[in-house]
Amino acid sequence: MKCRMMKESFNIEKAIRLVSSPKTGGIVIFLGKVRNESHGRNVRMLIYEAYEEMAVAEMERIRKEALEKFPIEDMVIWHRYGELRVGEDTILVVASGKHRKEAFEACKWAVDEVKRRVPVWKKEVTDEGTFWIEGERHIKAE
Amino acid sequence: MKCRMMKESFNIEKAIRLVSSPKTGGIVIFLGKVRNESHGRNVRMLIYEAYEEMAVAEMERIRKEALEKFPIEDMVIWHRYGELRVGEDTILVVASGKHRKEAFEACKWAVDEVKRRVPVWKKEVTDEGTFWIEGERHIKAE
Amino acid sequence: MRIRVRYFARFRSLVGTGEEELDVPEGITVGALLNILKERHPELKSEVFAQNEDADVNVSKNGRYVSFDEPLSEGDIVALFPPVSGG
Amino acid sequence: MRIRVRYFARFRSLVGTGEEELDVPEGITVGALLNILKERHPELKSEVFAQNEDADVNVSKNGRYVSFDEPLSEGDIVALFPPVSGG
Repeated sequence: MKCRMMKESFNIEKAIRLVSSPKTGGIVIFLGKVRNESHGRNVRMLIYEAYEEMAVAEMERIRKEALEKFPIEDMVIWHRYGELRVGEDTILVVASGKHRKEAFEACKWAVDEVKRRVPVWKKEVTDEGTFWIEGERHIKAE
Repeated sequence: MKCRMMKESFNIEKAIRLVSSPKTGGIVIFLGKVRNESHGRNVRMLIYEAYEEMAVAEMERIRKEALEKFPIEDMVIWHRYGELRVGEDTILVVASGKHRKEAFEACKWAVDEVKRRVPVWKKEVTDEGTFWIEGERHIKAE
Repeated sequence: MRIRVRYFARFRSLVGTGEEELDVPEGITVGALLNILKERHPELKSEVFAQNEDADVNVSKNGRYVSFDEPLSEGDIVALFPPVSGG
Repeated sequence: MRIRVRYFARFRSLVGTGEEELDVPEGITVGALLNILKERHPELKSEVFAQNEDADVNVSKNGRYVSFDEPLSEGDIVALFPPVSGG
């Protein structure tokens, strides 16, 4: 499955195999992680909520658009949800191409699109309370 | 070891651990592979020769320059040598950062620098004979 | 006609439910539905429901983003949610 | 003084060895050494030893790229190799 929402951690080697063929010369991977700091607050954990069916459909649309827009060979887009601790993986985008240029461009573009379009929301559990992240805004959650 | 010339295949999970800290928000990875075609020729195998001591030293210089040039956290540069078949990994560059932008830029920059500076040479074994690759030139080998 | 409305993330907390069914006039648009929902859930009134950069609502129909002038049909699933923050 | 010269890739095949030791005048530059090596190994004569985009030689001293006016010292290791093609 090349586009997935999942609770379990990523098997990156498996994602690489999914996009590799004998024609592949370069693979670019973006791996997002939960970091311990956000806007000056000490982060303990992220809770990702998703509109799962739509999220998968939107990732599939992004993958399809990437394959049309860039001369790449293949792409994997995986996103995790649920409770994720500092250091855990959150998102994985893998783009394979004959050459590296297009793989870099497609990977970067797809990560941006996922962050802009895929219905997933982050709640940051910090030392100063819990905040919903909505685009650039942070809103205190009860 | 963050800069290495090696015969064995890459352990990508290990490379990721080497650059990860609780501050890490994004990791960008470039993985090069032997592909089955080069300038219209059907490639059977690549033979990489290296000036090993200098190659490692040059990779260390590239890593140090990347850490100065980009606000990234860490970088791994590994390169394989010896006989590599179609589909096998050749080069791995991993850049970690708080944010993805700098990780993408640093990874791309470092791959370009490795290809320009690190003393490693590729001999392509194709259906039409064996060729030394020197920058953009292909020279038939005996 | 009958449609389903789903709420996600902070909107789900605000409204107090993740899903409800509603009877709405035949051929109603997404924009008109939003007005009905604001009446039904006063806690949504302070949210900026607009189609511009300042908007803090996204609307999808059957799993696809739609604009406010999108007409609805029997059985459609409409979802309301804040700007996304995946990745 | 005595120095070591190493050859890599196609240059190693051309010269027929990967390494040799040479007695050279005290304080000789890399450029002067290259002329000596061209005399010693006529098979290198058709190679363009220059410091520009068309050059097909790289020179390192003790594992670092150097220019043709770099002076050499006793025990230095000079390597000659074609444009690289890693990655």
